Amino acid sequence: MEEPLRIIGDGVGQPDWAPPVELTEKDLVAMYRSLVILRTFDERAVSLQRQGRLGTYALYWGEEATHAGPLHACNDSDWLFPTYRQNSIGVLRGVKAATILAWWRGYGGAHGFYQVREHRVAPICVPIATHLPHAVGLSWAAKKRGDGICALTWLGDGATSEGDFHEAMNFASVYKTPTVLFCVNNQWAISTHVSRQTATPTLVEKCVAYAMPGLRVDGFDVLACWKATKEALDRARAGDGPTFIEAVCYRIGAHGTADDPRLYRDEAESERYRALEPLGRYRAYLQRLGALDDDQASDIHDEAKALIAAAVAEMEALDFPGVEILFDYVYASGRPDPLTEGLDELRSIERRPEVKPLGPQPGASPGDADPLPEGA
Amino acid sequence: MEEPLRIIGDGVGQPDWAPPVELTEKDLVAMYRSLVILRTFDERAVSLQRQGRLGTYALYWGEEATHAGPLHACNDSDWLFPTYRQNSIGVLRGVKAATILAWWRGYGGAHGFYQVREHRVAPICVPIATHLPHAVGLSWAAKKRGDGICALTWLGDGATSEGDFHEAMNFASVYKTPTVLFCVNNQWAISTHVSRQTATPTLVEKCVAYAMPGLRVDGFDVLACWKATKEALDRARAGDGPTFIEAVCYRIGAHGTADDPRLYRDEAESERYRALEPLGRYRAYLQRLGALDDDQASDIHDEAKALIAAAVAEMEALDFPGVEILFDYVYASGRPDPLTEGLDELRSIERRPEVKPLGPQPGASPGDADPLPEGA
Amino acid sequence: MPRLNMVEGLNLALDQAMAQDDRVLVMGEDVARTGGVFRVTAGLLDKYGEERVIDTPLSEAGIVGAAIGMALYGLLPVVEIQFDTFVYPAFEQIVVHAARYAWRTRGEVPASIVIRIPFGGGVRAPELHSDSPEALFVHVPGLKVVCPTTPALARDLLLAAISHPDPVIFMEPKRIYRTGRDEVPEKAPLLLPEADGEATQLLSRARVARPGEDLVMFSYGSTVVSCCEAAQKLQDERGVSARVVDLVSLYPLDVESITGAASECGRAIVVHEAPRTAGLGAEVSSLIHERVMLDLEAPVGRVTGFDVPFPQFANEDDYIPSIDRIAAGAVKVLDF
Amino acid sequence: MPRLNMVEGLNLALDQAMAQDDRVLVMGEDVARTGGVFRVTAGLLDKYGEERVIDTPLSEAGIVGAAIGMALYGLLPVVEIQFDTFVYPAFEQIVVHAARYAWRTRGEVPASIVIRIPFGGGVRAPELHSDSPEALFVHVPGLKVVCPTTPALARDLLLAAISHPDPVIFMEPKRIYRTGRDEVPEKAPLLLPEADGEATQLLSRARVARPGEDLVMFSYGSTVVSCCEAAQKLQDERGVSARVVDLVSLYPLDVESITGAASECGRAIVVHEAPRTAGLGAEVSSLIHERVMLDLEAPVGRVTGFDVPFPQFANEDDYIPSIDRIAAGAVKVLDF
Ligand SMILES: Cc1ncc(C[n+]2csc(CCOP(=O)(O)OP(=O)(O)O)c2C)c(N)n1
Ligand SMILES: Cc1ncc(C[n+]2csc(CCOP(=O)(O)OP(=O)(O)O)c2C)c(N)n1
Ligand SMILES: [Mg+2]
Ligand SMILES: [Mg+2]
Repeated sequence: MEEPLRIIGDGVGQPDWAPPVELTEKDLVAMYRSLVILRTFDERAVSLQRQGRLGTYALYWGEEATHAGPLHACNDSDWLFPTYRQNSIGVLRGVKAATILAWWRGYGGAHGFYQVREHRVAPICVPIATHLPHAVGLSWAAKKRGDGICALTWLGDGATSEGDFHEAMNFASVYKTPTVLFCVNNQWAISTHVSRQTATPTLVEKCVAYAMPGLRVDGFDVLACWKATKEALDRARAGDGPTFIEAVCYRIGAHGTADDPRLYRDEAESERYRALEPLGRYRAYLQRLGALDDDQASDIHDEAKALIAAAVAEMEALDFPGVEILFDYVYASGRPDPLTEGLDELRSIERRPEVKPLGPQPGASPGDADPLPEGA
Repeated sequence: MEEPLRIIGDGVGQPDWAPPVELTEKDLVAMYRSLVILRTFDERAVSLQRQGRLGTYALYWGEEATHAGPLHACNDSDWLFPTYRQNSIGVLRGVKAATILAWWRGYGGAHGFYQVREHRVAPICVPIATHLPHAVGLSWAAKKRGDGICALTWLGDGATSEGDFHEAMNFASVYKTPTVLFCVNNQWAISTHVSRQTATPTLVEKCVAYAMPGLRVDGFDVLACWKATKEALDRARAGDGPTFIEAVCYRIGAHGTADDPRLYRDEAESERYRALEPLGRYRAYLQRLGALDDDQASDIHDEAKALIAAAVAEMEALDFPGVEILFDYVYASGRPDPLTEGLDELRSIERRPEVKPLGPQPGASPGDADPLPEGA
Repeated sequence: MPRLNMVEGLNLALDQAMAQDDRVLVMGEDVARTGGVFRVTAGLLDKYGEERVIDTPLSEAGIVGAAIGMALYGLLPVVEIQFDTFVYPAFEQIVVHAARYAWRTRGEVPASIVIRIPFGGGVRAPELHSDSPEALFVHVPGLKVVCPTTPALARDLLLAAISHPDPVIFMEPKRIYRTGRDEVPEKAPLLLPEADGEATQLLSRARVARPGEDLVMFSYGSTVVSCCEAAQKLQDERGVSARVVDLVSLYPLDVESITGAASECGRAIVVHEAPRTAGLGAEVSSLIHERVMLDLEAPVGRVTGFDVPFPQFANEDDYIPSIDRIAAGAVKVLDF
Repeated sequence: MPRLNMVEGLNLALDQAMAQDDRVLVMGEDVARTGGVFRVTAGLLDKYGEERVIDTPLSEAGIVGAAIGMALYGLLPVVEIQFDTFVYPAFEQIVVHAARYAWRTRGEVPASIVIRIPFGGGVRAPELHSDSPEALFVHVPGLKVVCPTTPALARDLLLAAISHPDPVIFMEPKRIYRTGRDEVPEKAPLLLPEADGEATQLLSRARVARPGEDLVMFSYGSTVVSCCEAAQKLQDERGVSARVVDLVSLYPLDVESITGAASECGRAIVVHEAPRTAGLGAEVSSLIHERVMLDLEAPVGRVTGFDVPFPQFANEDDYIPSIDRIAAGAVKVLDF
């Protein structure tokens, strides 16, 4: 098995490679900023969840490079198709962080869902692999229109086992759609290790079945993720069709806040991977390059903290959604009678006090008092 | 693209190779007999359909080698999972030809369905690719039991696009189940050419995605089909897991009796393939080998004709199924109340005369008077 | 005015929609080169080309999923499922994604797709080519479900469905694809794309297929024809005047028309080909009892398919509600 | 006798079945090493090993399809779907194959599998973890559908489902997975594998969850608990004696118990969490009106989920029939 593409060394044994020539120093710092925003969001969300202010949350600590790298390789007009794991990717496209936090708080409607066309970010997809055909369809439509717009979609290692993955890959390759399928191989699908998911040693070799080009990169390396995606997008925009990218990393955290990985894996292993996490590694690299000084870095961190703090405040200031939220937007053409009748029925009932968006309490693990599911 | 494995030459340019050493002359003749039975069944079914004595029928003229070759490589205790295209494969396992004809006549129950465990032949599967997980599951169960039993399943080129194909391939390779997936690439899925089905030049390369061994053979060559399947079964029985086989041929006939291929392809091409059809080619080969003389051959043909003629008579003698057939066997545990009530309701109504199992009339093509579908 | 059968009416709708709006495209298994196994899309490839009339791989989830993505980009895909039962591989895409895209995007992006499904028995087809899955879609929030019964209605409804912003499950009763001809005014009733309100109206109204006052039969699809014949039989044999109401819109139901007709007639049956339990008949029956029970002379009856797999075709006439069964069901209600 | 909650009751059933019959195996996403996201299969891997307790790839159609194949070979797989909505990728395998295997093999080989589906809301879960798809399975011929409401019943029903030859959709109301404890007699009520008749009985009978005579509430799953509380409220506030009937078996319905209770009480409502239109409530309501309308003092009412996607969880208590809504629905029927 070939080593995955890597650009950022570890400052010890592994060498650094020069950043891709297309990237200016400003770009490099912008990418750092993205990583910091993502990290800050994630850590804050976990702590909000622990405090019972969000429901179950799917953390992505350690996978930020697989979010920010590909995103920075995109044009602003390209579309993104995230899963629950890339839940806050929209923030880097101008979606309010408060909206995404509100989604995890269990809010719907305009509180918890964002405008997708405005940001070219599809809704967060919960059912595994089922958004992949959408990304293919959208980019196929863009190709038909000759708009030069691509779709970038994420999927997990587990997602490669679903039928929808296969059908999406096949459509993309048959119609040479401008699609990038970015697979974050974090080696776990909840408790199932990738070695029990597939018989192939790598995931990238799956693209042979579709005569689709594939790339394999270090998923802890934001520049490697950037570079592979850029190459894929260039090819897509040139009319040469889709690319599958496997970004090899490790799910350092739990699957979600209700998951207890000690049940199924040796946490010493995840500790070892913790050292490879992309933010610190990229920061050290930028510092070795002389592209980021401490002041700049701390400004970025402060800015991110402020951004997320404001978002939390904004989320907490949101009115608790009224009962109308159940019936709004179900049909774009207006409420059919059964919905109007339902709303009337609901309005005639005295409403119980606001529901606390309870997730499991601090440190809680699934037990008698806690019927909370693990899945995201 | 490598040439598919071929054993039988064309008596002109392409050389003959010796038959596989494991096969005795008796085996070779037995295989001829199978081809003849299949061909006889198929031709008779088409003519019955033309006479309005069967419904729409999915002919397989020219694909007999892909049925008989793999079958002869199996042990009698191995399981077969056919599609509508291999509809009469059960006949070679002792299923009454009358039962299969009755299925096409629209009869259910004991008239039209056979005993699957007795013959180790799964029911004819109509929805594409959906039987593949069954074959994997059955052979996986056999492996768990240590019974040394394998499953052989057929699929078409079109079937490789379905999600169930992918999920079955993945399960088979992850659990190393003793399964042979025999793909008949007849280059057409109704009107869709295989080049619009997949971006890969061959289908066999799909198995790379599952780290599964693959073989590619001439689908008009019964010995090549036999040999590949034998190799696959030997590997499966040795505990080395599944194999995917692509048998390259051509759908010489229409998709089904209601299909008109002139709408979508140049029939001159199919005429060219007609020369390669497996029965005549194998017969010539056996004769070049001196393994079959004319008398033997004509005995075999006579026997097959008699067999099928008897089957037709048997089918036509079947009682037209009573209304009970609707409610029988739906539940193995007996009829729940709604079924009993339904039967009572139906019994209280005077029954209309026997329904003629009409297919399109001789030479009919879909038109105003004929709402018959094309699909099998 | 041309006299068209339903297949031709549908074909005309597609042709008119594609001519009027280049966002409309047609996609499915064998829809381009053959024009579909039922020829509903015949001729479109030649007129509109491969980019808009697409023979897809054999992959229902891929087809519907790709259509959703196209709709997200602003196209208006009309998808063909080859036969009823083959919609199931796409079930997840339909009920989890198509049905929820508007909701999940706070109304910004409904999945504006039309999924055409030739359904039901009566054409002597092999196993799994004769199912009636409509109730499954009716039960799933976020979808519109309609079913035409005449060529003219088929043309108009399909145009409306394409114009309509919400995803529409378009059930086509294949048994009557070619059995009758209508005069279909060439002028399309709706101009894409600004006719949403009108389309919504058209997509939500029942129609009276036969007038009458002693009893009403509610149905949809090919059994509407059988109901009309059963009504004639009741007229001839018992002097009973039976009304037939064609539901047309299966979700939402035209509740006012339904309860109005039930009240006026005082006796009602619901007829459909799908299995009885938890079918649409149960919904129509409950609605009537809930709202106008006091106007009824008898409980609403149901004449439906049975709770069994659609039989092998030799017995399909035993399964599909026959004129005699419908009439018997009506008599039971009349004699209550 | 151990006092168990429903999760433990289910776990005990699996343990007893696996101990008694080595054809039984458990398979699904994350069922082995973690014991499933709800821990229903906890401990089984250690006891029965990897060959019988299987963490599968993320592949619902593959799981159900493979289980069907195993059943064809003679094993008895119990499959877990991780959450309600994730059953849809397997929908085709369930409705086209599991449901029809007996029929298609003239009764020789029913697909003897159990598909366990934790379903419904109330646990503050993200989108698509709270659906109630049971009516879809009820409408499809060839399946049995059951839903336990107490730990003891959960244990007994699951054993019966495993013993039963037909495919069983086993709906587990996750909201009450851990809310109550029952004494569960250690002795299993059924001995595999020769108890078919008994299993069939157990799988087809409703039970009275609370006695009463002025009105009856029919429900299943977690809303049975809410119905009992609503009944108490009606007792306290209006002196009304309301009976609660837990349907338990969703297909087939225990029609005799249902119509009997409706006749005795003269007033009835049906309560469920799934959307209203074409839900089970419609079926129960129609059955009652069809058969015993003359015994009714008022039309049967329905208190159900709405025809909308299950909401984001902050609003789930608005969606799930609350005690107040149930009581209000009952009052409407009482005051008719
Ligand atoms: C169709 C479907 N089945 C099951 C689930 C439950 N589930 C949520 S996340 C998950 C594991 C996903 O693993 P992977 O694809 O590797 O992504 P990761 O969580 O590692 O990002 C599962 C099984 C789901 N969301 N959708
Ligand atoms: C799930 C499903 N979708 C569609 C169909 C309709 N259909 C019947 S045969 C066929 C083409 C199959 O092509 P292929 O797999 O190449 O097999 P072949 O007919 O060539 O043997 C189609 C689309 C079906 N039977 N099942
Ligand atoms: Mg993963
Ligand atoms: Mg083919």
